Amino acid sequence: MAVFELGDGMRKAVVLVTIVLILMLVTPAMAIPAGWIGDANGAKTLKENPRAPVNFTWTLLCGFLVMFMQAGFAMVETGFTRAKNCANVVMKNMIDYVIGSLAFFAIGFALMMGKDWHGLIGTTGWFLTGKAYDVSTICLWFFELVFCATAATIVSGAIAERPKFSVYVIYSFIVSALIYPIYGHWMWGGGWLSSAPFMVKLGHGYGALDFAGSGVVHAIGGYIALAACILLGPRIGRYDENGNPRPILGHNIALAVLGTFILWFGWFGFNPGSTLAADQLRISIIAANTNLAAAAAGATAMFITWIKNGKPDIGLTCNGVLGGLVAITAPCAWVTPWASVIIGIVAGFIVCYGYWFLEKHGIDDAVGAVPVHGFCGSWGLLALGIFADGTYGVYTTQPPLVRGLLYGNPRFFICQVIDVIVNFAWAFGTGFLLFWILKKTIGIRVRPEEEIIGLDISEHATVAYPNFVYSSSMESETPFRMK
Amino acid sequence: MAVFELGDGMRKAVVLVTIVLILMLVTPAMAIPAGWIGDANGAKTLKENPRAPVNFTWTLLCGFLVMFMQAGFAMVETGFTRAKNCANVVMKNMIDYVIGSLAFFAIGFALMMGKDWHGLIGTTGWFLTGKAYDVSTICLWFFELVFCATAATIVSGAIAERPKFSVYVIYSFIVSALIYPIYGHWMWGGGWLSSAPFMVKLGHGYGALDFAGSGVVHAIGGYIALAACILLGPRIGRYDENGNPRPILGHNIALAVLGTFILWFGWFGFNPGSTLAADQLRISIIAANTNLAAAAAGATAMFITWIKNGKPDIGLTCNGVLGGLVAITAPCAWVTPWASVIIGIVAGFIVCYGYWFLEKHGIDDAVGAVPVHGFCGSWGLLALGIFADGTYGVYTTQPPLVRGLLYGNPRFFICQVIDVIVNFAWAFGTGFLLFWILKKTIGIRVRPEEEIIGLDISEHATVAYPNFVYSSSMESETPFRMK
Amino acid sequence: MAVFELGDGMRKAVVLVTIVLILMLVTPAMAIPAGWIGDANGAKTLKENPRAPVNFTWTLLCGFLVMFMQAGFAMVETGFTRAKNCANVVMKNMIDYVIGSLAFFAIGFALMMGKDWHGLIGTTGWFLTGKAYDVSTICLWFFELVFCATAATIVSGAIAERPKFSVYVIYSFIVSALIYPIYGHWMWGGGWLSSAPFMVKLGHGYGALDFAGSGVVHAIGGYIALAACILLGPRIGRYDENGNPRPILGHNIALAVLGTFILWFGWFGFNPGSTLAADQLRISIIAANTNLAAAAAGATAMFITWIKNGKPDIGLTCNGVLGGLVAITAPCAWVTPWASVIIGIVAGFIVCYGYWFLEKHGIDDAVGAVPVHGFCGSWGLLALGIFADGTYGVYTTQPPLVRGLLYGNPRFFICQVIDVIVNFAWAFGTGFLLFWILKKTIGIRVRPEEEIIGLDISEHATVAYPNFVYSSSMESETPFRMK
Amino acid sequence: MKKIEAIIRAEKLGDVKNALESKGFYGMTVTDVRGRGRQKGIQLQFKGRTMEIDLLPKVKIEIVVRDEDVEEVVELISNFARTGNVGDGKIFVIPVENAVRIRTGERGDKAL
Amino acid sequence: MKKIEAIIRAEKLGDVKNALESKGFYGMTVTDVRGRGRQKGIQLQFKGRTMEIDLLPKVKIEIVVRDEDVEEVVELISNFARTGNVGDGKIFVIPVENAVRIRTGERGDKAL
Amino acid sequence: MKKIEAIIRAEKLGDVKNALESKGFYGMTVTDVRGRGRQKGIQLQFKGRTMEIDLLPKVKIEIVVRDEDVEEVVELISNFARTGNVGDGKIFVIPVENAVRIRTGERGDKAL
Ligand SMILES: Nc1ncnc2c1ncn2[C@@H]1O[C@H](COP(=O)(O)OP(=O)(O)O)[C@@H](O)[C@H]1O
Ligand SMILES: Nc1ncnc2c1ncn2[C@@H]1O[C@H](COP(=O)(O)OP(=O)(O)O)[C@@H](O)[C@H]1O
Ligand SMILES: Nc1ncnc2c1ncn2[C@@H]1O[C@H](COP(=O)(O)OP(=O)(O)O)[C@@H](O)[C@H]1O
Repeated sequence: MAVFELGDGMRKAVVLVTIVLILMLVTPAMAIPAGWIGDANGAKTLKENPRAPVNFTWTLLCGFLVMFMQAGFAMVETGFTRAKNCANVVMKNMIDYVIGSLAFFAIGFALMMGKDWHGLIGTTGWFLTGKAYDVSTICLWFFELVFCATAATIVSGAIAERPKFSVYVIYSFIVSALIYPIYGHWMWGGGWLSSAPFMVKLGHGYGALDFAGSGVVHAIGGYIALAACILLGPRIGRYDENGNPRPILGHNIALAVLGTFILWFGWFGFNPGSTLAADQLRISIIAANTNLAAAAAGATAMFITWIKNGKPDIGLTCNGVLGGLVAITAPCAWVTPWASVIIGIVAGFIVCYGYWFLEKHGIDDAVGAVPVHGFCGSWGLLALGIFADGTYGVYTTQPPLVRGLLYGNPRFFICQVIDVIVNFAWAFGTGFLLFWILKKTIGIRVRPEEEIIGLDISEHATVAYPNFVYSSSMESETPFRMK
Repeated sequence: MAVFELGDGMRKAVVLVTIVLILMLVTPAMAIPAGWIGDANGAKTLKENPRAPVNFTWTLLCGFLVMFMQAGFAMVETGFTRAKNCANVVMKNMIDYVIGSLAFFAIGFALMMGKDWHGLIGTTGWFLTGKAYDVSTICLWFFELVFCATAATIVSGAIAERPKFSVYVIYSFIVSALIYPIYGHWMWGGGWLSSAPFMVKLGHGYGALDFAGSGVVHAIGGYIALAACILLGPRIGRYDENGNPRPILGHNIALAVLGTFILWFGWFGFNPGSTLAADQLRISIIAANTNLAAAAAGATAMFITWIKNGKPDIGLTCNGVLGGLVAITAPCAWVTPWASVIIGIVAGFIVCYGYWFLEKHGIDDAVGAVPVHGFCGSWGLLALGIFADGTYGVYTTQPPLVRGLLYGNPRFFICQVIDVIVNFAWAFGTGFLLFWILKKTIGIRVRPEEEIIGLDISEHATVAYPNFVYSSSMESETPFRMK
Repeated sequence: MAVFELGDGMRKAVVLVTIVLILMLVTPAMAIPAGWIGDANGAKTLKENPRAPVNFTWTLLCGFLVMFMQAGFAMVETGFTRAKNCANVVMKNMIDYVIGSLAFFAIGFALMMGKDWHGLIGTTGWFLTGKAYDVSTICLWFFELVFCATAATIVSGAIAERPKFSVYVIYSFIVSALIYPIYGHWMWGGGWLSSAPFMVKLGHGYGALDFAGSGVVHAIGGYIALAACILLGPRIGRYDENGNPRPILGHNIALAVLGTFILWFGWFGFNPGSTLAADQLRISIIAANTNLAAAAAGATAMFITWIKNGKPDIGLTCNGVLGGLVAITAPCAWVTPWASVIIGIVAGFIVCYGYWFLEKHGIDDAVGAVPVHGFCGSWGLLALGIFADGTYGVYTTQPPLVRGLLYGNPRFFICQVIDVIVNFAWAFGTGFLLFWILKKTIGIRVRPEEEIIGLDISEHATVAYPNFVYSSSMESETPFRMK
Repeated sequence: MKKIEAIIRAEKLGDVKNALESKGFYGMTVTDVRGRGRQKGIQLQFKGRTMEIDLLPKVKIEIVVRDEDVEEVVELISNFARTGNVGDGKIFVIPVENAVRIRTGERGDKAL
Repeated sequence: MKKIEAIIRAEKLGDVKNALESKGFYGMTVTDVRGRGRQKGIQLQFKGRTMEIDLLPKVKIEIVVRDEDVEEVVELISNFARTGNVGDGKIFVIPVENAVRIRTGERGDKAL
Repeated sequence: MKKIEAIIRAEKLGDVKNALESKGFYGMTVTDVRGRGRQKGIQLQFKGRTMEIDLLPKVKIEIVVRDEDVEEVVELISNFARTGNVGDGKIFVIPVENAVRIRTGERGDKAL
């Protein structure tokens, strides 16, 4: 086995990248004249909308909850992978939020929410300067940022235990600066999917919809993850000589379940918060729908494994819950509670059989992120097209009210089908391209001996649990002499 | 030792139960005509009450915090039990919320908060359909759900490390569908305890009260747990040949303390949120009282163990904090800060001596849930009857203001005594009945060899920490050959 | 090695202290006539300010988030220290909040926020009785309490793995009752630093400022920690025979990263919540600034270690994030997003080089709290004096607007420099005095053999992870005989 | 001198330890090991995929005793570790040439 | 009887185990150990400060076999644990005087 | 060849390792064990109930050396592991019949 030493010649490259990043982030910001700004202290906004305080309170607090989902992802992902990669996994979760925050600040937000250009991209608000230095705009920025970070972090778990850390840093920047924001613009930034006249005509008053991001956030993350998993190949030991899958047990089920609870908790910011306004009282029904779909999917997944293997499986139950949450994310505001239960039940099936399907086809998704976020994300978009019951409008109580297949608007279902296809094509396509280029240039996977010793040691020169794994070695480093 | 194999013949039973459950949950919901519904998008509610947005914001966010307590329970319970049961414990915490959500959606809420029938049960709102498809009703549903789930999950910890998982699934359904909601109706749904004319007359304007559920939530959970512990018997090894108790150390103190903090955090949703309205500014005092009782109880428990054993004990300090939180839950809105300190100090004593008392009498409450939730819950109801100071009314600033023994209304104290007795009788009685029937039919406890190998393996065919406990066995499953 | 036995003769002392504490806490409170109180149910407050519900909602929920930071500190601190001290570390985090709550209730709040006496201390509101029994006052109390507890808990991590637990209990009381509140009064309670005429004149309309407590909370905690670290001396094994520092690896990186995320999450209560009012819409910009500084600092620290050692270090990346959060805490409301990025980048450097500097000078700060909270806290105060851009006033949208060096008010920068000096002098001075007296009297450090066996055993007679470290010893305690 | 190495069920350690202690054999060293023999393995599942673990947790006791005590110690362990089911474990007797008590430097039987 | 103690790479345990099993050597006891030899250590960093760990995780296999099987088992382990790089490990052969199957009380070769 | 098995305090491992290294004894295998001897146990409490743990964490060092090196290694370990308090541990010398270096197949003293 090779010796793992610090200092591997990458230093110069990293120095360069660091300097470029700093310049990129700071210079343009300072260059822009600070004089011409938005409502930076909020006095004007408050005067115009006396309900702004409660709406800000709602949006920001929900945004905080969504931010906290980063911790949930970290715990789920590390809990379901091995101890020798634990530090690497949680570091990736930390760093995609760190890098993503900066990328979305500099570039992403402007592309996503800036002034629309031909329905394709946004074009204003770079570095949150100028008119974007405004309490409402920055409130929106914050809420969109935490969504962007969620999409980014999904990939981390699926590809865990084998990619180079440097590749992950680059990926984090690209996804938060380009891939996510552009698609996000199409759906939420006034872009073509939601707002192009032909889409609006097709849907009878509204184009494709996605209340809180089954597609925008989850399926995007899930399908990038799929592309990355395919290009990376399975972990060593994931398949035996005959190509049969072998389980690689997660190292800390307590943390995995903690993470699942944190995500469930955070999702109450994700879905209800997406009204961006507390005066949309539909928020209570959104919260209830969110909870019911999660519960129904979790129960379904538990019973599926119980029936199949004779004992209820914890891993898939957690994944089931998350799949239910993903599936209800798009339709949460537009469906009834009982429909949410059905949407959840279907998600439970998708999570289990989707995972086994990928596994059988040689795709090693370490934590099951592709079925949970990808497949259930697409199902959420379709479910919205089916079950929307016409009691609520497009983020407002005003008409046009959103109706799906079962409630007399089959053409809206077609909008959603189009969205599902576009969403998959964009995420899988750009994701594949990105990782393919990286693979052909710097390489995306660590060497086998690095993978075997674990990415904690090979990528970070650390161990996550020294007192348990190396126990007395650590102790013995003590030069203490008892008198 | 027996071989633990998957597939134990229960499959057919589980398939059946699953199908029945699905039908139960979905069919009736769809059957109800969707036409005749409540205010499903909230426009009307908003017009009638311009403060609805802030009240919804408050109630929902507090509800989210309460939901997050599930994670706290999971961490406390697994932290204070052994590694070989870790996955089972956290899975139980996950699944009681999953099953409870569905049960409370289908049945529980209607029984608890539906139209009153003779002060005994509610009768409307099944499956959240019809008039219950309404933003205010569903807001209430969500908040009550997370309370119901708290009651349910309390039992999990007390009986940890020995019950069959299938029994726990059934229990979760029954408690969330029947036991909790019916008592809940008596107190909060307009039932007899709070609202029967003779009670209101006795209390001088109000019957028995319980602001946020020392009795409704905690004591109910605690006394069901007591019944279950008695019927299950102690864990193998909990008592020596002479019947003397032996400690069984918890396996992860870091997670136990994390869980305690999560619960404390969530309790700020539990108590202040129970106003269901932010325009009740008393919420600030409720938050302060909650915190002070917890702190006083924690300090008391710490000093008790310090004095008794010479060193401060972490487990009982955590339990002390939780006991203080439980005790202040009923009186939190009606007492002064200094009274909260006293209530907490008493709770600290109850937690320690209650735990030792049960232990001495052969009752093996694995995490100390009975003294914390049961005994301190009853104490909270009494403390309300003693210390209520007449500054705040019944969830309103309007009279009648609530006064206890020390402030000139001894008859209200009698209401509370009645409540304590009824609460115990109902919880212990129904809990005993439920577990007794299950014991006589399917059996409630795993076999001794299953208990010894741990419920993770015997009930879920998994291990929570494979890399630590089975370490190189896992590694060796890798068929990798280095070239 | 010595035998560790329970019951070490301290019992009587502890009994005494306990009784005194109980009397102290309760008697005076009861003595004060309850008749003459504030607006205890909030009816009057609501009438006077119809926006009170949203402001209370905002302040309380943000306060809850800040309270949750206690869990974050516990996880970070235990994650970055050894398993043998894990229970002690988390117990310290629990108990400083427990003791701090009581001390701040009895004494601290009155000193800090009571009626000003010569700009030095506050003098009213003891035990939250009398006029302080008021919804607004107690709302403020709660928010200030969680800040006070944050300051207190910072020290815990820095001095981890060697102080006596009893010393920590005493320290917790003193810091929450005296040290923190008095300085807090100078800045936030109307004391001289912010409000003395000469300071206000110097700053052109405002004295020294500190929006959310880079100085009041973090630097105070950080410099007390510095004093304590110096007096305690380094942990056994931290330096080799030649005085060269040796790393002592943290035992649980997963929990350390979880803790970092919890802190980041809680900081969204800390900074935006410090408006104490949701009608200050600047809260959105505060949230964004908070996030950007953290991200920039985390990225900077990561790149620094990557360049220096060839691999990105997780520990310093987490510390970097926290340093960025500390640095932005004072200026968060008064600077632009791009300035926040710069402030964060500088903080990233401070965290790394500050840590190495201390290490080189023989100061063993176990988790890096001094650079993170102390040095970055001071930097935050200075950064406010530099970058304040004149778009926002002193917790209001009204003038005087706050401007720093770069925006034409160099004299305000001088106010901040004064504050930095006073802050350091007060915290380091009182901290040194406190620990020096304790050292000379009861002793502050455990014996070497206690330190070697770990504080869990020596101070609490427990082990945090018995199933991993003592594994089969625990099992074997089972007197079970299989039939 | 002989070293007696016994691989037993973890849950029997307490009984064995007490039995040895009652006969005056106090010193011992214990290691967590995993073993396989006639006993069948355990099936585990992870995300619905199953696997078999055939190395099961056991405890190894090592006791160095004087030659004349070997038989007694072997008997004690056998009796108290036995359940009669597969997986009860094995005892091995290994020659030891010398022993040293580090604290005092004593050697041979005196060091035990 | 001999005890064969092999210290090997953790990731080779599976191969060795299967190889032994295929030749009928099923019983074994496995321990997680840490070792050092010619193999160099690993550099770690913590908060930017570096250190070297020279005790690396290994796995110890113990198999007690009849005298006539020693050579075969040693060969099997050697072949299947080998990668050809430093750190492959060592095998030691240690005399065993007796063995007992706890379940039945059988002794000697029959106990294996 | 002999195997030297030393059971020592965990905190002494560093010193012992360095001492051995300085005399050219580099190879070794280390195991976390728990032991009891003359040393008294530790009292623990959990939720206010106390118990005694009499198996305390120790470290076992195994070094296989040529016959002529036995005395030197035993001396080194003794000297560097000693504190003079109960619980310092024990050293046992066990005969080894053969050794194999897996990487090269070398046998006997050459394999060490
Ligand atoms: N040949 C062997 N060499 C070393 N250890 C063995 C050997 N055979 C069995 N063991 C150990 O003894 C334990 C019990 O063996 P097993 O055959 O299951 O028990 P029994 O013989 O009582 O049925 C195994 O788990 C293993 O640790
Ligand atoms: N003299 C020895 N005594 C005991 N164990 C040893 C000895 N030498 C080596 N080992 C063990 O063998 C392992 C491999 O040794 P190493 O010298 O690295 O391998 P190789 O000889 O194949 O290059 C070490 O990690 C250690 O556990
Ligand atoms: N007879 C024995 N067989 C095996 N190991 C022993 C024996 N006696 C002692 N030990 C080991 O040596 C360690 C130290 O023994 P102890 O009697 O406490 O030390 P000392 O003899 O230096 O006072 C014990 O913890 C145990 O691991």
